[in-house]
Amino acid sequence: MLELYRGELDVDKIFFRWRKWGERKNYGAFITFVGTVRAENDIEALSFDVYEPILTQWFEEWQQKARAKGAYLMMAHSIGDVPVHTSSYMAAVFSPKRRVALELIDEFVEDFKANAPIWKYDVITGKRRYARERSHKIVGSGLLADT
Amino acid sequence: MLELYRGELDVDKIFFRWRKWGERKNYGAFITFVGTVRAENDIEALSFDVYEPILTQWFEEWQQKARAKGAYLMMAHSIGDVPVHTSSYMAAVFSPKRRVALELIDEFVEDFKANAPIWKYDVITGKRRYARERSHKIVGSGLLADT
Amino acid sequence: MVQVEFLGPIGKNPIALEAKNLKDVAKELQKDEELKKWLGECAVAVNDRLVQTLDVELKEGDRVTLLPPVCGG
Amino acid sequence: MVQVEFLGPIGKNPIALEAKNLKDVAKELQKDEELKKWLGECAVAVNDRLVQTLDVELKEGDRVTLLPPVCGG
Repeated sequence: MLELYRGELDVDKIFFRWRKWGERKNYGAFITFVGTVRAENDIEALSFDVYEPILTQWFEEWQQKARAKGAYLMMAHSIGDVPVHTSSYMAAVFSPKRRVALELIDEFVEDFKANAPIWKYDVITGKRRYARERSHKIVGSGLLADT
Repeated sequence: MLELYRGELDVDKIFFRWRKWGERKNYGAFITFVGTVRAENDIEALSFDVYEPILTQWFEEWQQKARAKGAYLMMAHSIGDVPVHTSSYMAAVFSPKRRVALELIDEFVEDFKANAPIWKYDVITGKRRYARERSHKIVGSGLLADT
Repeated sequence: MVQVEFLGPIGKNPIALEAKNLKDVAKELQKDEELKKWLGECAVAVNDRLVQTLDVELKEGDRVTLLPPVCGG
Repeated sequence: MVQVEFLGPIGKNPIALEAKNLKDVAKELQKDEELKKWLGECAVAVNDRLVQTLDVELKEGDRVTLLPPVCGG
């Protein structure tokens, strides 16, 4: 399941809900990744734009890959401002056994970073600045420049 | 930090405590692995023996490896009986960035399974039965048979 | 007419264009000096599906979306 | 005398042996039919340090520990 929230994530509440779900489903391995905004470069917060239609497709394709391995994915992400020391991103994998879960969390989080349609901004003295140097071109970028 | 508990883990409480610790330390990536007892083979529970002196050394060696990469490890494990659908094992990695955390959680959990001095028993109709077929010889096993 | 939308940091309002295919859209957008720097690094979706080629026919009402470099998490 | 301890499922009480080194311990334990099946699959620690060779001298009061196959988690 994919969950989007305005502002910071309530990590403990989401963790609890996901965990209880997995317990009922008899999954043996449950891995969560939590991304927290670090205090660095004088930022007050990070801020995010999310394009939900394509994010949903991206997520559903991953969910199908996970299901084919008997696993299940969850993800939560923030929209808008997320202050330093709070969390903007959670991902989770459930699986009967550990090996599949350990491999999936790695592949899923890496592909998320590379291709999920989310844009990050540093917030400094109240102003948003696009984090261009930390951003990644989606696979197939540059099409419209080639003619 | 290594934590041992009699019986099942209070996963949400441990997660909350670890998470808050990592938040204060300004870690950006926090990954947890939770192992939950699956209902299978008619077991009522799993049961564990732990040899703490060698487990502590094993954990401290991993902690040093983690620190050398700027990361930090946490682990919690149960001693004694852990009923079906409750959790016996939690591991966590904190690191400034995701890549180190994703690699460490995999290596740490796999080595845990292979070498941590913990013995597992199925509990069926109240009796403990050593899970011999799921157990792994520690590196260097068999020394005393070779003379 | 097709609608062209610019996501995230591009910060530009949608525009309407006459275009039979994605090549027409490319040619039109390349005329905009401000957009030029984005074209080389944007992915493209047609009706919310990412495409990997310019050989895509467009019909009345189709939506073309430009996705600049991403960084979730 | 050295103390030999048996962990987890071996389910045997500690025993005291006369032994100058780990080879002596091995020879002694191999006499116990019940233990024989465990020796091939146990790791060995001396004073709570895992060892990888039988060439380990022992002194009065040392503790030798047998660790059968493990399965945490």
